[in-house]
Amino acid sequence: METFMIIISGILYTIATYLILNKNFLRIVLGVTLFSHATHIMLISINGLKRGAAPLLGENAEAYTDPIPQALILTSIVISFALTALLLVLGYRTYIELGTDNMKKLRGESHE
Amino acid sequence: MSNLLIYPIIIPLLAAMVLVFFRDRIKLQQWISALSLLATIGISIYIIHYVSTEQILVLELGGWAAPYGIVLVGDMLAVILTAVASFVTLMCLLYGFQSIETGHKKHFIYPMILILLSGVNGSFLTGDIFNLFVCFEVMLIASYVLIALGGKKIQLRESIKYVLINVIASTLFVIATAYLYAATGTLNLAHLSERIAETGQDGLLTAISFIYLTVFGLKSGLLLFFWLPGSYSAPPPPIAALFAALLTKVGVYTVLRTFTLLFYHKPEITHTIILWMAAITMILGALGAVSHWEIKKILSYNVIISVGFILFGVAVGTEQALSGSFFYLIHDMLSKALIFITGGAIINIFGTDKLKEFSGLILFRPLLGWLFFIGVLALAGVPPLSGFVGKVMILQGALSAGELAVSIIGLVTSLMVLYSVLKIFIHSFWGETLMSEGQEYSTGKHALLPGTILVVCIAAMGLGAEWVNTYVAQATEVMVNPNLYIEAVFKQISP
Amino acid sequence: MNLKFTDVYLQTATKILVFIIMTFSIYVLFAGHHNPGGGFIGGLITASALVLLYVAFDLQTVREVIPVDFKKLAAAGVLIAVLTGVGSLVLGVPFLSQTFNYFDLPFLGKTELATALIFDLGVYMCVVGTTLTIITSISEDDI
Amino acid sequence: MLDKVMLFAMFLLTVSLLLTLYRIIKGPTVHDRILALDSIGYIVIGIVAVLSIQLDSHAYLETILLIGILAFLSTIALSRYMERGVVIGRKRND
Amino acid sequence: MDGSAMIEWIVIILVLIGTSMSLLSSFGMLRLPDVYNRAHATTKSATLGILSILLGAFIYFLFTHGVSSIRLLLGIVFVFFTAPVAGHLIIRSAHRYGSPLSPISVQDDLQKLLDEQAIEDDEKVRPIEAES
Amino acid sequence: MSTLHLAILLPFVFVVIIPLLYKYTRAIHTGWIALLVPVTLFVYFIQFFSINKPIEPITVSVPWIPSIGINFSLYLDSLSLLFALLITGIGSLVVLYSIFYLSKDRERLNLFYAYLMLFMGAMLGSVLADNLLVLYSFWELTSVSSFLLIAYWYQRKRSRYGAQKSMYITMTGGFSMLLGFIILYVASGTLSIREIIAMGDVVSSHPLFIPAMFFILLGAFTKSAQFPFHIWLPDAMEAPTPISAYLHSATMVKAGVYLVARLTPIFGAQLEWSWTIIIVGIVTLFMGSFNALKQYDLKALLAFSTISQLGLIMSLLGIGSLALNPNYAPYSEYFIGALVAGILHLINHSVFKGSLFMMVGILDHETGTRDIRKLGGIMHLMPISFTLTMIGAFSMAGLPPFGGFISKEMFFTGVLDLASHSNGWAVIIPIVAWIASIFTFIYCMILIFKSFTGTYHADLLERTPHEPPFGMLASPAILAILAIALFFFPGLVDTSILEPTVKGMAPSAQLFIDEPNWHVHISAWHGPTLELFMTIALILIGVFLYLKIEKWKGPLFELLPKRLNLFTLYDKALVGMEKASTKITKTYMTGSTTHYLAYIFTFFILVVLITLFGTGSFIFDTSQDSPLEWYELMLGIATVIAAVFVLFSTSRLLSIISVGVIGFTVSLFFVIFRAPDLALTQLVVETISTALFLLCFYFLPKMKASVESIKFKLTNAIISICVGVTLTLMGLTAYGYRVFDPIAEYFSNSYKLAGANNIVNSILVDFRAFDTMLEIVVLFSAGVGIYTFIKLRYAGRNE
Amino acid sequence: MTTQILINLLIAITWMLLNEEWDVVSFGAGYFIGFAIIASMRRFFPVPFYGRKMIAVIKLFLLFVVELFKSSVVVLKEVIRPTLKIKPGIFRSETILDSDFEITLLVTLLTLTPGSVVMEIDPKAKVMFIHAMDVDDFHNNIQRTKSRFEKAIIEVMR
Ligand code: NA
Ligand code: NA
Repeated sequence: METFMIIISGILYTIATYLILNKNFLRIVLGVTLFSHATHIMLISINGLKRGAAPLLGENAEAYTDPIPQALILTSIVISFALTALLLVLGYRTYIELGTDNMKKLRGESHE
Repeated sequence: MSNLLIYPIIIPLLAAMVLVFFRDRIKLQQWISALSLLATIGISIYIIHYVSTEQILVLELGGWAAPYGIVLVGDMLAVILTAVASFVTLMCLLYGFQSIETGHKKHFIYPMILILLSGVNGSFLTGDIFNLFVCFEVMLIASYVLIALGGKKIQLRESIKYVLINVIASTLFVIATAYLYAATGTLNLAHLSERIAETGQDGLLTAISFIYLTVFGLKSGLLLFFWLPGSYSAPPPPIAALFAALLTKVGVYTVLRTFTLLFYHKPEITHTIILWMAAITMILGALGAVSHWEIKKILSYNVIISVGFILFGVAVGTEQALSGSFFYLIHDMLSKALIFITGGAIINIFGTDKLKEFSGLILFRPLLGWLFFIGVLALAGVPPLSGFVGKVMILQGALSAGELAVSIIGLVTSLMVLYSVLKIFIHSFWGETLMSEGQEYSTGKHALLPGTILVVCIAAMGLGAEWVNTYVAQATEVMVNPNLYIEAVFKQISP
Repeated sequence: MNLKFTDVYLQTATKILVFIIMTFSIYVLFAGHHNPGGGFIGGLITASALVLLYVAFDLQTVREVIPVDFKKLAAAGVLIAVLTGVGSLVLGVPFLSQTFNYFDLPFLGKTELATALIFDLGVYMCVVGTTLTIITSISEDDI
Repeated sequence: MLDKVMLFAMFLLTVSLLLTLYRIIKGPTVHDRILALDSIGYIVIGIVAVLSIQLDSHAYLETILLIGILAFLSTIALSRYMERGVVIGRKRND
Repeated sequence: MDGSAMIEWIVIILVLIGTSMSLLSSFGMLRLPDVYNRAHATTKSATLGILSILLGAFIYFLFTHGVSSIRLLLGIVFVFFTAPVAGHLIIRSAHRYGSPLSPISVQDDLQKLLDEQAIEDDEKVRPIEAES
Repeated sequence: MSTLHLAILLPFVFVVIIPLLYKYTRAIHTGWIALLVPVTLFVYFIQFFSINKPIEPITVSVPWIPSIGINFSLYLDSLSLLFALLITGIGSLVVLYSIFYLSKDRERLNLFYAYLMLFMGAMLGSVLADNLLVLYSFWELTSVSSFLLIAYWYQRKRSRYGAQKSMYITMTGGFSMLLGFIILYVASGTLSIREIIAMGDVVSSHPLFIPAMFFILLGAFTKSAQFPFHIWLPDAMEAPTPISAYLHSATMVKAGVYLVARLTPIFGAQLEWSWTIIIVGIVTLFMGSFNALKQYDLKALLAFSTISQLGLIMSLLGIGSLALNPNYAPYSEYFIGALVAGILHLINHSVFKGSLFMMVGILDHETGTRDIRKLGGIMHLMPISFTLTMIGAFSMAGLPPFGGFISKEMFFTGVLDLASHSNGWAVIIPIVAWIASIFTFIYCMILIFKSFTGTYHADLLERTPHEPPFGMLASPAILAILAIALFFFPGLVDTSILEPTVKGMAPSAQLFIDEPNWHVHISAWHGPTLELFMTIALILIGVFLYLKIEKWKGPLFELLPKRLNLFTLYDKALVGMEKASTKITKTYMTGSTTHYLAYIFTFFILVVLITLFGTGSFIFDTSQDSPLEWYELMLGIATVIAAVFVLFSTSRLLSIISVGVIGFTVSLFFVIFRAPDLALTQLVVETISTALFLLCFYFLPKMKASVESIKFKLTNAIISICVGVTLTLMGLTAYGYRVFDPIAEYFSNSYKLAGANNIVNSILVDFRAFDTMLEIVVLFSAGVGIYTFIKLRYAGRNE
Repeated sequence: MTTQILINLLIAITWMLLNEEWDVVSFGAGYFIGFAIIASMRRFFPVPFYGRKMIAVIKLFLLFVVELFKSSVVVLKEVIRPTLKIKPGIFRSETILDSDFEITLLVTLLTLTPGSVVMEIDPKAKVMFIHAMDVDDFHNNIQRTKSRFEKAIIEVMR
């Protein structure tokens, strides 16, 4: 399953990158969200899946899956959330002030 | 004793949180933030003293020993940078007391500045790669807020790019850490160093190091600096000064740290790439600096050039060159603060940063003029200011290693630095005085105190370079001998 | 005949549901040490409950019912979390050292009390405060 | 036996999920999609419940209630958005 | 048949009923002509299908692990209460938004009323032009 | 700290004192205070001078940055003493002169004298330093202080222009020189000039030795205004005249000469060194004298003459350095002679050029113009001035009985010797030198006679000229006397200065090995030599050409191509550099995030993929995979389908919902992966994110089907696929790479260690609580940030 | 009535304290005992015994379950049938209930019952609009079901 999941996350990366390279702000932010989803899947997959019970000692299993990736992903999820929220509101404000969400139009007078 | 290390991180943090409760009491906010910074500086200096006379400080957070918990490691490199960062923040803050608008002050600008510093200090001190990511995020999120604060069109336009690019960089950081953990099974820098050394840093690890290089290159402006000029021109001058002095330097520090502590086994691949990245960075930065006629843009490109120069020393990687890079890094933090603060004051005074629209300021702001001029000289590396010593040290290292071509690039770009910054001096301070005192948008006098202090520091650092070098040498010692770091973390006393 | 359709169904149901969700969130907060959960999730669930209120009612009504400055709540959360660490400084142990012990309490029996819970409470407050700051700020914006 | 039935149940639920997903993609109206999304929430609850039985772990039971909460929240947020133009409204003077 | 096997059977039956219900309502989602009719299908899949599965899970954990999962019980209650609210809100919103009834519909008293009655503007705000 | 150190420090002390005292001493001319410095120093340095015997070299050192080899070490020998005397001596005269030249009421004298003291100190430091980097430090300081001096009248555009030009060009040289010095340090391990000299071959065998030599020469040439770097000097004439007199006679421009002289023992044996200097010197000589003819501004004329004279000195030093070359050992005597001539002419030039600048300043002061077309016929109004000017000009023209005559004769000797003892083509050098001397003669005549004789145009002058006050004449008069004295008593300097200097410059010359007791002997009369005939011919032709000048000058300069003008070339180069920089910068700094991200991704893909495959590290190993259930497979496919849907959807709502669906499937995966905490968190976060998307969504415009070009899409597609592939391959490799056990085992004791059954939670709140602490700071900051973004708006919306 | 429930809870907790057992079973036992005590002493309270309401609630619940199954069969038959023969529509219906809570309960039950979803409510005019899957079903069954629910709810609430 690990290999499968790594490939899934690779596909997500591809799609996310394509979205990120878009001109439309919303697509970009969606791409960023997908990018971090892919990262979380990658992080947990390459460190071995289902190698034991959930890391809850009450489960009385012989082995537990590695809790470290889970802890890292948790932190990362929360941070991604904070960043996505900030980015979204920034895009929203930009749209209101500058009237566009097209990154092409946000170039500024390149090289003033 | 080791708890000392936490103070540079939590003093600003606690102060920031307290400030949230005093939103409308600006004077009180200023007092609290200045005092907390003073305390941070004081403690940092004490830590430097301790580390220099005793040993590398290691704090096992939560009492969990490495590699299981997170450790803070205060080697000379980290603790000096902590002190300088706190000091520079104080300078920018002093400058900002008058020049920042009341609206900003009521909208959490001080807490954000303090949080930024907390993240910066955390990044310097942490001994854990994932914690480094988190510290980065603390620093970055504060910078996102600061850069967009005020919501001017240019700010929004630039900050959206800044945030976007950095968010992607942050994700890459997580990816790299994912791979690294999968490959080594640990997150602790010292432990990583040991394990990487055990494998001799094979291909996968080198490839991972390049993901880190991409991330840190982005943060520091090494080659991947495209976001920087726009972003640094957007926020109000005190914030721009803070960014210029601190943010990219954290990126530089991480390159320095990771490529001396973790990925130092294949310099023929990694360091060669860094070398040419540095060279291209210097060239492109210099071209950018020369091509502009706005103070903010010129100064922003100067940030890039110096990053290239510092990392040139890192790429050379010899003890001499590393010392030089570290020396230059400190110099650059101080002088960038100086030039951005004084340059910011010019912008404050004229209300614009377009060089062609003003002149003759020296008639009623002579001190500002001279402070800026000294800043110019410091940037260009004119002796006996600190930039000169750093430059010489890097060049000594580089030429000993036979890197003539990039050394020449380094010097040619310092000329272009001179050209670009001198242009600012000449166009703003010299020429016919078109404006009389009292007509300015702002007096610009708030830059004088921090400017003077910084000039004194820069001069003292150049003239007293030998004294500074005793500390720099201690920092370099750890860089060239990672075992010192590892032993400190794992408490093995070396024979 | 003029009819006026209202949200009576949604709002009455919400009043009941919010209590269920709040209870659940507090449970998740404190159960986090041994079961899935903790400050983050607990905080987010509480935030969801409050968002539910906002959606079902409106900004002003909820603000009258819950007159909390969420920014300060978030700051207080961070302060609490950091201060649990500062406690260790006072005791001379490494920063953020957590400790735990078991007590026999009436009604609850053998109960574990851990400083980590206080830390988690800080996390919880920060999460609630932040999430609602974000959501209310955006909702209050008039273009 | 239990294990196999759970796998079968999982199969049925996944088919339901895909059918509902089709509705999300097909639409045709926004409300159809909201409805399908709501449905997906319930199916996922079912999947988690079946999975818990299969994994013989009660570690995921919190998830069930949580999905319920969130699916509900999303649904009413979306519906309100569609009918009022904003998710969180202001007091109306009536 | 001993106790635990019986419990197992009860669980199996409950789960199978639930999943079948769920599948059937998904078919409903597919087949029924408009959003109003489909709403019938979902509210039912939630109540009958999911409640049945959850009940199965509750019984499973109660008897095989001795865990009376209040969380699961709460979940059942919650789903029970929210499903109708959600269904109600979605089609109310659909109607307010102006989603047409399918042609096979025979009657729309509400629309008749609305046509007769002047409705305040703010009830009719169209946030966006119909999409897709 | 020695007296020598204090001597250098003194001017710097006055840099601070003068502005501080300025307020309180407005009653007297600040120049009088400043005058204390050069006079004191001159008195101090003259004590080392004795006519009969050479000075005992003095070495003193104070550590500065010993860790990188920089010590504040000073070395006083005859060469540095000569320069010290020139700096302080002519410095005294210039300050004296300036007291009368500059009005204390109109000028900001505090700045003027502070800059001047700064410059003087820097100059002294440069010539006394033994440590290369200390020398460099002072060297740069001369550039900086001359920049300030030239731009003294900063309101004037020409002043700023001239100051910048001199700064850029001399700094370019300076940086190049720095590089050379550091190479010397790398090669020798020391920065002490004397120690490097003592090392000999160790240094010269370093592979970068020759490059270092050229780097250093570039420094010397730029400073000494050698072709083609001379172009800064004429524009530097924008400085107040006392400054020009000082900088361009005795000090600044001589620094390059000093450097060449000082480093000759290190590099002199290299032919590259000698010939570079000779050729550059001769070209400079010729070009300078030729261009001087064209000038109407007296100061400009003097500027070109300075260039030309410096070329002459340089070429002599170059010829002289051949004495060190083993191939030329048999002729070393002749080349030593050239060295002597070079040093002697250096002295002469300082004397006559100093006086001439001051005289031009007087003319300017008295008549209000320096344009020779406006001047003329004022000889009888200003007879003393005329006499003093004539002495200076004749000395420069190389006429007896003035010092210039001797050194010019010796110069002819030098070039003739060179021609006869080296390659055949070198014969061209004396010819060029001779022609240049004719030009020199002509411009000297122009200088005197066009301004003092001929018709007097009262209408063109602002005021009626008369002799200046005595104080103003004193300094040029003293120099004029010296110019005569140097003809009659050359012995003043031969034993004391010239001899030890040339011995120091060419210690290994065959001549000194053969004749340890060799002495310099200079006399005004050599008998009827070829040189003398050259001079006579020169005068005859010169007089003839001078008389006919109006006839040939115009047509001659018409002939020359205008485009090759180095001055316009400089301007165009600067403009071109800005334009080219702008163009290059514009090509990639487009302001487009898409572009920037594309660059970043491309870089990332390249370095990572090349490393992964270049080192052959790719691993594909599925042996450790856990089984893949079909429902997991379907879930994965559902995820991908939803993601692909986002890619093609043009509806914002649908895109958002699809991403939400992906978020939920990810949560389900977390359930499958035994990560309940993650599943819970992901679920809520996903929902709230989706809610936020919707909250902000209303205001965003409709998404248009993308109208981008195929090329744009294709590029993006390729980059995206590469990113995906790179990360997948890295993932597979990292997954298949099993060398170390993770540290995870430790945490299964979390109940004992942290009293927690939930390991993930115990990591979050205990083992890695610091992460969590900072993480909530991030969250908090984001919340506050969003609040401020919405609440704090720029007051002037319509910027 | 609230007092009765509180006392009942108190008795349950006391029971647990006495037994030093802290689980659901012990609580259930305690609650049952309390229920019995309160039932036996119901005349001391000024309001009727809350057990009656309990019975009403159970009755309502049973009614709901029965209706749920009856109408489920109807709807599912429609869904499975090869060709759709439904005649849906939105119908006006009036209610006799008036408090918010009562209406909420009614709407919940009606909506949960297959075949009908409540769309709009005007509590003041006591009018609601119901979407039904089949017009005949609405007139034949749903209206009747609604009246039954209304009666059961009034029994519970008042
Ligand atoms: Na992330
Ligand atoms: Na200007």
